[in-house]
Amino acid sequence: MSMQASKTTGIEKETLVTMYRKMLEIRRFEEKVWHLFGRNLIPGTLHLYIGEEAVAVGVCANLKIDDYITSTHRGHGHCIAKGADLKKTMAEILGKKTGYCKGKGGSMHVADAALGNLGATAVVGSAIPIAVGAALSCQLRGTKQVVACFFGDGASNNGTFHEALNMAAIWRLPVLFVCENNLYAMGTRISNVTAIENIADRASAYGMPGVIVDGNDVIEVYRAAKEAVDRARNGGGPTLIECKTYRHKGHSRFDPAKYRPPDEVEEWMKKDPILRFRNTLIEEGVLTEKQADEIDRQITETVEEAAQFAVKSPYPQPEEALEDVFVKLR
Amino acid sequence: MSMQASKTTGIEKETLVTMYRKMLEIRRFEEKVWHLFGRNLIPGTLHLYIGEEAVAVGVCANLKIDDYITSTHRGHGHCIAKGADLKKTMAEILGKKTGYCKGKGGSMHVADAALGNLGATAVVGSAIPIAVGAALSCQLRGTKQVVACFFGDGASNNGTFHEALNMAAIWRLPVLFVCENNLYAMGTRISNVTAIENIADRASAYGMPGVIVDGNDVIEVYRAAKEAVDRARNGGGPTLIECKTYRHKGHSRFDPAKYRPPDEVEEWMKKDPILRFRNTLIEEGVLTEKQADEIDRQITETVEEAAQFAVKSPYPQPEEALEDVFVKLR
Amino acid sequence: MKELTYVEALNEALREEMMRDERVFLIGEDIGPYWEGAFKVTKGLAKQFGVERVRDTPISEACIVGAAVGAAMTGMRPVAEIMFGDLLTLAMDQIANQAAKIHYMFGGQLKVPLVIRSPFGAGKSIAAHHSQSLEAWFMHTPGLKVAVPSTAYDAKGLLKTAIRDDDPVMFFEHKLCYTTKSMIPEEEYLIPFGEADVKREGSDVTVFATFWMVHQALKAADKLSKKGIEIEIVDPRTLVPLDKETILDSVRKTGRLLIVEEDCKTCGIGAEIAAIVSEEAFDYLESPIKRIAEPDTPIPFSPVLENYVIPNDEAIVKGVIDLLES
Amino acid sequence: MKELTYVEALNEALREEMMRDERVFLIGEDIGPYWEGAFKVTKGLAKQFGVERVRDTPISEACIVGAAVGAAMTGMRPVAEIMFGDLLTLAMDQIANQAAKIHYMFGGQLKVPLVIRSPFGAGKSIAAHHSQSLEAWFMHTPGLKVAVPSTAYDAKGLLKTAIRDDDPVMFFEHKLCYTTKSMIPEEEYLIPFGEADVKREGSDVTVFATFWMVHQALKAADKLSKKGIEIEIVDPRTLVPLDKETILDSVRKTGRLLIVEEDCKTCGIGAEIAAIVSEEAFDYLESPIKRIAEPDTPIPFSPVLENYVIPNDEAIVKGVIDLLES
Ligand SMILES: Cc1ncc(C[n+]2csc(CCOP(=O)(O)OP(=O)(O)O)c2C)c(N)n1
Ligand SMILES: Cc1ncc(C[n+]2csc(CCOP(=O)(O)OP(=O)(O)O)c2C)c(N)n1
Ligand SMILES: [Mg+2]
Ligand SMILES: [Mg+2]
Repeated sequence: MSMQASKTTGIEKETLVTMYRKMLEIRRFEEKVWHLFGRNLIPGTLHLYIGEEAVAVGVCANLKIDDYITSTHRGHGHCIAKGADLKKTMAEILGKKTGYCKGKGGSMHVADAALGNLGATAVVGSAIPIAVGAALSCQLRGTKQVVACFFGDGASNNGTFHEALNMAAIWRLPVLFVCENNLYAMGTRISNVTAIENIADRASAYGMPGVIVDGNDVIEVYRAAKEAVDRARNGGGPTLIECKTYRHKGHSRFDPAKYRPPDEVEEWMKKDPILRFRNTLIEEGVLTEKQADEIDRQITETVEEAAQFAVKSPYPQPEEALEDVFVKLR
Repeated sequence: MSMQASKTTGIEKETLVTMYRKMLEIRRFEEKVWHLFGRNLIPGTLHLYIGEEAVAVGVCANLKIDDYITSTHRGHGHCIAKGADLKKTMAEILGKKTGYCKGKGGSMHVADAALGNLGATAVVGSAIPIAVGAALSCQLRGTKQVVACFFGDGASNNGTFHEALNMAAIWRLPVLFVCENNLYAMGTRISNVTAIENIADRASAYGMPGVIVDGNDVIEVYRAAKEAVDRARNGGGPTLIECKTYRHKGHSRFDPAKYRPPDEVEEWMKKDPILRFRNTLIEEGVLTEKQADEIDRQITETVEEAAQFAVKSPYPQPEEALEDVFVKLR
Repeated sequence: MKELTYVEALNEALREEMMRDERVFLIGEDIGPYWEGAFKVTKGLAKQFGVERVRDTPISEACIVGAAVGAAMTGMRPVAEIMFGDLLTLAMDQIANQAAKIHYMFGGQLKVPLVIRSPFGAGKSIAAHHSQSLEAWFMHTPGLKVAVPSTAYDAKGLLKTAIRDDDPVMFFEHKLCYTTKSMIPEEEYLIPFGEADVKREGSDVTVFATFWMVHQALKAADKLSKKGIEIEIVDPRTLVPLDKETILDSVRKTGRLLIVEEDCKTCGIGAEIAAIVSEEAFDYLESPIKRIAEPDTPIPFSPVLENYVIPNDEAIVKGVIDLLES
Repeated sequence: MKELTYVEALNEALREEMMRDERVFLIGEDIGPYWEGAFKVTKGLAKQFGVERVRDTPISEACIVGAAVGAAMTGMRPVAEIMFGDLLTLAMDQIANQAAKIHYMFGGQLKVPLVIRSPFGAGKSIAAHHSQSLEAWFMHTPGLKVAVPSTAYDAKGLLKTAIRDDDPVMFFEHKLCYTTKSMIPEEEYLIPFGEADVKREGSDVTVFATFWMVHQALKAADKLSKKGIEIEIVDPRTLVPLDKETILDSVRKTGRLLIVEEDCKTCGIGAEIAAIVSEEAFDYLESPIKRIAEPDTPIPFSPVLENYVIPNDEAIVKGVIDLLES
């Protein structure tokens, strides 16, 4: 298959394998989380990233450790793609003291700030201005850092999107606006609440490049992000990248997602980003079947260890609720 | 001048004269207000509409009495264009009991609700969603009313613009978004804070028609608004109309507007919408010089009467401050 | 009579009002046929009344409220849903500057018969962005009425009143109250605004409580009763207008006031109650007024932490005993 | 020593801090070279530090604050200006859900050393959308510090402290205070947060006041003094952290408390002060606590109406006398 054969060309083998590992890490992690939720070990709610792994991974593969990301309520994938430790991520989701946020954040807010993750926000769209500010900071400090801002299709109809994209554009800030268009915001089909078909087309309202990519093809995401990151680092300003993708599960752990037509679901299941990438890697000789299986085995083990760690970790002490309101208590 | 000759074609003479009267009414009114402010008779601040008269008038000439408008801090012109009584308008601006809002609103909030003016808001951009709601109401009630929503260039960078235009578009609501692009928001050149040149181009982000007109040419405004109003009334949905215009004075009564290059000011002064329209009307034989002068004389008199009325009117009683918080005091 | 949950009671109120008055319509995110409200309050309504009157919106909180304001000003009676009270922050200009001020600012020319429904409250481990109780902000915004039903019965009666009110009403609900149940009359009833309900009579200490705290206070009352202490639980039901008289009467009777509130303490609704009582019933107070509230922290995620910050029946029992001993 | 207005003092604070620390930058509408701030607080700063560090923005309040939050989290020390306090409503999510909660929600991993400057207050006949005093909302939002300088001296010292603080600070100014003057030392000074200032000592009644009300109270004090009544004026200077001790000490001394606040009464900052004092100094109170505040109305435009709603020195004189007679 000559088309397939050209897919990975020009991307280093190591990068390809790392991306594959990360995607699988997210997938197995999320499956585990789903399972633990079923066992009542996870408080609150859950928004799984399963099916969308190519987006976070394809983007973050272009980022350095000191580049920033902002994340969302559906943030486990972003967190892991930026390099987070699975143990601390899992522990946070279980509300444990050993979690990244000492149990204060949970699933909707888990983030490793030391790796440039500026946090997962549960207010849809609210991190878009924050990403602009981080990018402004990069520009003002003159570091060549860039910012990748993840948000959903639903977020693109919030006023923050408009204000932020305009501000980033006028100041030519080093930021990628990565819209994860998974076709739904909760039960709402994005086409029912959005006046145009492609969110990327809104880029023209801000005079910035807008790109549409197959968000289930990590190579496509990677290439689009690379171009945007390069442009941003070199002072060329922001880019809006719309990744068309799909969540395999419902919006949250409680949602049976009955509002989605079965054939739509089926079709997208066939486009599973991990399966596709695995096939590509094997077809193009980057990995053998055996190597791919071995990677899966390793990751499953690591995820299992993370789960063990999280389950066994202690809860915070109740009084810790009073800490961290201010940097120093006065 | 054949180009000029064709200008008024197809517009009824009565409409043309009415528009001319309204524009002049606004101009003379504003001049009076400027003068009264100088005499310390007007509390607070003032945002004059002088120079932008063609916009409000060209749009409102297409509206019926039960159509709605929403207005801004620079709202005297909208108020008068929709048919408001000059006396009550002036009295309100002076803080008198006889004013439209019984002295509670003042310059920034003066409005005649009975004429479909849904109020002037001083929070930039905040009336755009309200206009959408009024249009939704028209649609739900199945009346064929339409809504004209006035706002400035500065407002178009606020999140409300984005949310409102999207919502109006998805529901095909009968609303005109009329952007009065006077090139500045206070001292800020719109081009310094906006990523693209024409605000009308943002219409494409909402799949609605976007039109740019010479906002100092009332005929152009009238024609564009007519098309949009017809479309809206017939279920064709919203339109974004950008009127390029200029305020002759500073942003507010206190602003010497030194941030504007003198030659820019000069050039726009030459494009004075009233002078131009007067010339057109005379050239095309709609009015004679004498008739035009007579209109001016009449209006100057009416404005003077309004001023007299306002100056002589009583202030509200202090305790009236406690009224109107709720529809019925409980 | 029939037993309904708070959610069902709200649903019934919406349904009845939509049947009664075709100007009533609902607008909000995921309230339509696909989701029927994040907490299912709008269940079946889109089916019955159509998607024109039960409108799913984009994620545009400011515009949801703004559009509802505009519709309310022009002859409709919108009920807007903001999915979580924490998200009202995105619509504060429309709520506090527009809805609340339009009637006044235009000298009574315009009115805004609008209801904004939104749930407050912690206890579901959904962390800082989904657990706040911000009633106090809205009490501090002249021009808004504020309803805070604690029971299914109150929820239904107050929501119907809210919809018929000519002023903007912030109609707050509580996530943990959603599953509580009341007996609901078959016949129609409305509960007037500004009438507190004494949820339990007693003579020793007045306990002011709203929402979930009413239920905690009722639990505490049982425990205290076994110790021979009888508390009187006053549930204001609406914070604006506030039934000061019922509160003051109770304090005049008991001589002691414990305020139990779920919001964070500083400048919360309890501060106002304490201030009113210390202004107007000072001479009847036999001991200092006491407030039990959440500490001044965001709401943490982990249940261990979250339970620590939310006042409960034990804290109320202790608070009452402290008050009686002081 | 030199005499400066409140505006000049703020300007000097910004200038000094920008010189001291290049991470400090300003962001807001019309703060740059063309307008230099709606109230001229940023006068000359764009000229001195360039438009990179004194950034004019679009009319995008949510994004101004959000961008400042993002910059603060990543090593900068932004000072955002929101032109009128009423417009903070457009940025409440960024303020209350993001800035205020980020340090907590992420378990201390991130910090937000951000200052948001914005003026409150009525008295300029600019009506309901430009005259509010919303301090109470922010006091009720854990994670925010709140500064409320009443004098030029306090303004300068507190703003410098705010900029060096590692937490988000809501730095409120008052439109009528802008033209007031203080003697300002030549040498640098900072005023620590959480230290109230007794603006005038007295033994008969404690008057709690902020902002313009401090000036009204000082006027009232002169008048009362002539009648032989000495009031003690306590200006908290920061509402969060709040110097409860100075307030309580004063009340313990005088036995009487008059709270004077410019915001509307219900759930205002005075409610919290009243609640604290009635909880913690109950036994020292010789008469009920009294609040003088704006009534629960929006701010009207006409000066006749506006003057009626804003508390003034006369009202304070009367309030003090009433208290002493009760
Ligand atoms: C501002 C805001 N509005 C509503 C919600 C409730 N809510 C949580 S997730 C969600 C859907 C978000 O959709 P999208 O942005 O497409 O992200 P996705 O969940 O599809 O990844 C909604 C409406 C919220 N958290 N914040
Ligand atoms: C949301 C908001 N931000 C800022 C202000 C302060 N302000 C009043 S008018 C104005 C400029 C508005 O510019 P534009 O929308 O272009 O209208 P114009 O004054 O030019 O008619 C500003 C910034 C405000 N009133 N509301
Ligand atoms: Mg989505
Ligand atoms: Mg303008």
